[in-house]
Amino acid sequence: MAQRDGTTRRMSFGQATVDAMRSAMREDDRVVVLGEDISWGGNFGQFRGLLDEFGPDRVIDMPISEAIIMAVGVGAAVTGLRPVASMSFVEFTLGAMDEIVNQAAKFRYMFGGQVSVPLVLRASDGVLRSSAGQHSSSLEGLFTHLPGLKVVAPSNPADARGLLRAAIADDDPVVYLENKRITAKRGPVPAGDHVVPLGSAAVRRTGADLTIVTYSVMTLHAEKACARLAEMGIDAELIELRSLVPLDLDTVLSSVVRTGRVVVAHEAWEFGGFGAEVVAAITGQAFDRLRAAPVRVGAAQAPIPFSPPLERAVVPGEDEIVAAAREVMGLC
Amino acid sequence: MAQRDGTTRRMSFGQATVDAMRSAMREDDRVVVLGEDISWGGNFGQFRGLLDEFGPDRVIDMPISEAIIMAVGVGAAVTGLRPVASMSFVEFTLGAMDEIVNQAAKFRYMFGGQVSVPLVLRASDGVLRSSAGQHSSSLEGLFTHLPGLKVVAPSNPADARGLLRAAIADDDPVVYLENKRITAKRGPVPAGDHVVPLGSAAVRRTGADLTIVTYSVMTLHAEKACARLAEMGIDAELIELRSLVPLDLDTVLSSVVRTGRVVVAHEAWEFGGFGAEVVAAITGQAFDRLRAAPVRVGAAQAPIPFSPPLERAVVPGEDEIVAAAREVMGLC
Amino acid sequence: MSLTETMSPGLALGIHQAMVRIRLFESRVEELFKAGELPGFVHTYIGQEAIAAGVCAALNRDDYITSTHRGHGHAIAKGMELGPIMAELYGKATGACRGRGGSMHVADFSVGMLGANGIVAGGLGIAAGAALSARYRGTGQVAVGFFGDGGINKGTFHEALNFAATHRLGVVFVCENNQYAQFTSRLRTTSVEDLSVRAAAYGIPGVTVDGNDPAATYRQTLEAVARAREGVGPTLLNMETYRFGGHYVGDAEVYRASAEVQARREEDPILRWERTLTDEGLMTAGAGDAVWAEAGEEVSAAVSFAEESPYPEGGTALENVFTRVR
Amino acid sequence: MSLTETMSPGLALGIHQAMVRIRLFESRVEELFKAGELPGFVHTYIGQEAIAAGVCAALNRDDYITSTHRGHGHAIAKGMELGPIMAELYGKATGACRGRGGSMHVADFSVGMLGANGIVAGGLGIAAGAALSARYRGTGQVAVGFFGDGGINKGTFHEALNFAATHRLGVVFVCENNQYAQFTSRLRTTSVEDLSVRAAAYGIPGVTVDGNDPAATYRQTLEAVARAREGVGPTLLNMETYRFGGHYVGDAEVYRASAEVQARREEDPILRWERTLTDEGLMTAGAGDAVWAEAGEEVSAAVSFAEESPYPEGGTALENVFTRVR
Ligand SMILES: Cc1ncc(C[n+]2csc(CCOP(=O)(O)OP(=O)(O)O)c2C)c(N)n1
Ligand SMILES: Cc1ncc(C[n+]2csc(CCOP(=O)(O)OP(=O)(O)O)c2C)c(N)n1
Ligand SMILES: [Mg+2]
Ligand SMILES: [Mg+2]
Repeated sequence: MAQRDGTTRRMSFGQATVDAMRSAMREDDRVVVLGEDISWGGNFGQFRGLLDEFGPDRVIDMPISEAIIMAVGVGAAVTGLRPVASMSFVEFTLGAMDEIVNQAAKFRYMFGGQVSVPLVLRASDGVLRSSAGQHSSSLEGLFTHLPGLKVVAPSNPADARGLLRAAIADDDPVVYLENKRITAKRGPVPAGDHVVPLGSAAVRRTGADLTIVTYSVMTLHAEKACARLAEMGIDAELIELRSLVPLDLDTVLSSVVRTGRVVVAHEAWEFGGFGAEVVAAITGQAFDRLRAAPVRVGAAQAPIPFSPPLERAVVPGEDEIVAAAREVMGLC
Repeated sequence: MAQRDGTTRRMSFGQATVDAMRSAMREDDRVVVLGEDISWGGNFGQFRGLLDEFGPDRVIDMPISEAIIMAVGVGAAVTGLRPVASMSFVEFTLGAMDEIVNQAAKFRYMFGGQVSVPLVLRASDGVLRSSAGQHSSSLEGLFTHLPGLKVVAPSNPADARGLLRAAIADDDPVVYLENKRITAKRGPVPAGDHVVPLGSAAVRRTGADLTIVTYSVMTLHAEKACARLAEMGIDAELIELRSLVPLDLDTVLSSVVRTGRVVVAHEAWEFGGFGAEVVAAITGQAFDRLRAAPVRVGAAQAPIPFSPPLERAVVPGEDEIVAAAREVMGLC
Repeated sequence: MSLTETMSPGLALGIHQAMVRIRLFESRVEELFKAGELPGFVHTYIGQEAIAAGVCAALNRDDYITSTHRGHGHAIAKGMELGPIMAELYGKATGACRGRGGSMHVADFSVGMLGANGIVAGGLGIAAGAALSARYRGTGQVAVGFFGDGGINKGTFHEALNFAATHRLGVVFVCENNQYAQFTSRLRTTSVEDLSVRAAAYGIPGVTVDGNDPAATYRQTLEAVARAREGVGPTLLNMETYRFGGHYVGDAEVYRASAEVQARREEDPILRWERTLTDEGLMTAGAGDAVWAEAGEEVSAAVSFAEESPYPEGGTALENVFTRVR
Repeated sequence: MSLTETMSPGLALGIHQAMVRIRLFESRVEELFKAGELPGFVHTYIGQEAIAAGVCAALNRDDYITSTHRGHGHAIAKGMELGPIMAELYGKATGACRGRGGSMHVADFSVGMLGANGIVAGGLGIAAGAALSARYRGTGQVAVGFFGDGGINKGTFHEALNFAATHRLGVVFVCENNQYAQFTSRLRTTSVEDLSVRAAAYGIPGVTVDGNDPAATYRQTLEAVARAREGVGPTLLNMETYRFGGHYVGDAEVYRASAEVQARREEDPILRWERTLTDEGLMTAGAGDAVWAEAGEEVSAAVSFAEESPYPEGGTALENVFTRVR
């Protein structure tokens, strides 16, 4: 975690994504960026400085026309470019769902494999200081259900960089989800040009008593929860998925068969969320090794409210993970 | 099942929905219908004859503008009407997701309860004789995840009528999903004006060995599967959810605690589908009573292909339910 | 044309009062936000007051408006009380939406304010639906859909205008053309200079209006409302204006020259209107000051109301997702 | 103006040939579908042949088109072979999309046919993206986005035209105005009579074209393509036509009078073009017959090819969801 120790640099999650964009754009001039306000760096600085280096032919300010941002991305992707499309708040993808689901995700399959759609959709999700009902959601539960889309959700600058590199290099449409609360968080990033392959989970902490499976901002909460659990004498293993599709179920299962106890946590709504898939998959593959019912942690089933005490009541964090871990350990 | 036995009439699922619309529109002149081609009955005859009785002020042919069909529905709903909006193929809702999710579903909550959104969205889903990638999906997995929407998916004419009556009478937005393969299927409908309350599952068959949980067209496959299983000496209990949100988990659990074995089946994609929620919820609530891992039946993770042998390979039916039941019984 | 030919002195002064209330409310919001008193983020209406005030002066209390992310001005002009708006911005239980909505979702259906909306152009189809409903119910109500120069490129603009025009619905589409969408000049993303030409695509009138002159915003809205009420159909009004502040409070405004902002601030619509009122003999200098003072007190009272109000209890967070649970 | 001033005799005859091939292909599709030979549902192009043939005659092989649910005519005119199209309609492994797509998703990227599309107006933004890409790559390719009179009310039409116009992209937006969207006359859902006026909203030329005259569809496309290739920007062409058959094969057509259909059928674009060619001395009666005969044989060969081809194996159903699995 040194400021600069020869092998790592410290930067924020957001800077790490800019860094990945820059490397990809230098390496391959087919990479172009489409999004609202990106000349000015985008709403979260995710594109800062790219205009200066790559110019307006590659960094294209789009009108407030989310459907056409995606459609233009598809048209460009199937004719030789590798667009990165930005939707700033993930809710705005709801205005482009036809293009994401019926076009981008299905083209390769429907056309019998004659074409690929190398397209990255970057979108910022999650709550951030009372952004209220239309600017706080986590929608990975929609994208992961729909065949033809890959979905990633990193939690730290190193993975932010490495997964964005992998997403841009991938020949298929990838939804790249960046949680708003971690955009500014800093951390070490390997100095070289590293890539984190899609579909590989990371074991963040080894432990014998239970397995916590999570991703995105919840990883940070889970790390703190693990420390608190350790003080209570509970030794949690922490797996960060990083990729949701493809899903590295092997890494999850090899932990679960040892611990027999599972908590699956995400900030998205619990009901019908991606956690349900993880729980159902684990139950299906490792039922005999489970010593207790897997417990899910997710948002309560309400639009995200504005007022801080309400937001806090709906959206889970560290406390809820600790409580779930105690529940799965039979301690409450 | 008599043609007309004094207490029931026979009609198709589609006719039953028209019948429900007609009753609702006669009873309450705030009920209006918005959709493409509905003057001519709609793509599946779901609105046949309504124009003649209720005229063009209440049966409104909409342009091919799905977003505005929903937005107009919301605007009308919050100012005193009770619109029924039609999207024919459920994939077209993808062009109206912002209006469905960010507006219709969230208004009541975001505005602090000062207004309700009594709006029904009717959409036809599922495969029907090779309708291919953009006209064959089942998307309840999206709607059920999003707070503020109620979701129903009946399988027979009686429920089609009763649930549509309940949906129109409800003060909240209800997504009413009608599978294309059952629209023409006929069955008995109670002669009086019956309502099936939202949130009540039905036990279609009692059995001791396992519980099959399903809804929509899969109910028909499951009924056949139960008959085949009975011949094999396996006594399945069959629960048809009918409503997905609100979900009648009590009825499910009271079966599962007896049988200890569960199959959850739907035509939608298995990965991240509504079945994952049902399995996760059952596992969470009745883990100690489970004798085997619940098994899911759903579509394979691919866009729905056109060619009949491929479509059959991706989309599950009776055979897959039988196989899943045998699996959960430990017979394979 | 002298002012009194187009509006009564009372109306002219009422518009002034509305503009001042909006200005002071928003200035206070800006201060409060910078001081960390308000959660979320806020988009203020400063500089655009002549639009909300002029447009809403042409409406009845039971007419409808749909608003945008920049909605406080619309809420005030349409008749919402300042207290519940301010309390909503604080996230308090006494807020207009009981603290559930915040700045981007202020609403009061009792005065026809069908909601600020965090989705650009999200209100246009809703306005069309409200107009459809009003016609069906035979109430004579009309609906105004506010949106921005950025919103004009959203597909829903097109779908809403086509539908409303086809059915000759009583809607007025008011584009608050403040030249920028977030950080991006409209000239970079929009294929036409004069946004009113887009009306031609729907066969409806499109008028470019001086959005900093309440006499103009009022008069053009009045004409459009007359067409709307009579069932002639919708109108597109392109009201040219400028936002004095950043896109949101805290915006560093790197995308526009401060000289540009300065020049535009000099055309302050409130000062301009005060000059008009004075020139026409409708307002004495002292009377103007009294309006500012009174509005200032009202805003302070709203802040006190908000500050003294309780936050909602976390335990109530799941109320009102549905009207009835089943 | 005599025909030979605007196009070479070879081109005029080539257009005729393309129209006949489409007509006979589609007639056969109709028969096959009614006989239960084809899965899915089919929308035929009969009556609109002058558009696909005239438009695609103005394009190079490497130019792009995006198509609609009614896409067979575009596919043929853009240069796809009949065999793989027909095999695709049968759902055979030798189909253009290996049986995965069917009628609504016929595509051949090698001839610039970027796909029929089951979503109304779904191809317009994709055409804009292809044009953006062509300009970026400096290839000089242009893109044509076909859509229908029903598609003109979809938000994506608006978003695509605004974007393409703002960036002066090389796109030609071709509205095949066949008067109906499914069962609904365009007059019931669209606020303007002449669809070409919608171009004004984007500051681009909009031209209404006799869509049953290939000389007109060709000439107007050629002009629009010239503007597109030179970077002047997009054009909206409103090509008036009529579909002879129902919306899909099997449509009972209760929504239009058979007299109307009959009258329109008498303006058959192919017969009309044959008269023109004969009048201008470009075609003798016998030559015309030979074209029909040859096309008929080609269609029969395509049917045989399709019939003799195997269905895909169920076990291959999960191929090509992704390019690589991780
Ligand atoms: C559908 C959608 N896309 C993007 C945004 C992010 N956003 C919020 S305000 C805004 C600019 C809106 O510009 P304009 O319509 O001109 O209104 P103004 O802010 O100038 O009042 C953008 C892009 C959004 N809220 N909704
Ligand atoms: C987004 C969307 N909405 C509705 C439909 C159903 N649909 C298929 S074709 C069609 C009519 C299209 O009319 P038009 O654009 O005029 O094309 P035409 O069929 O006349 O060639 C409709 C409504 C669809 N495919 N996609
Ligand atoms: Mg603006
Ligand atoms: Mg048409």
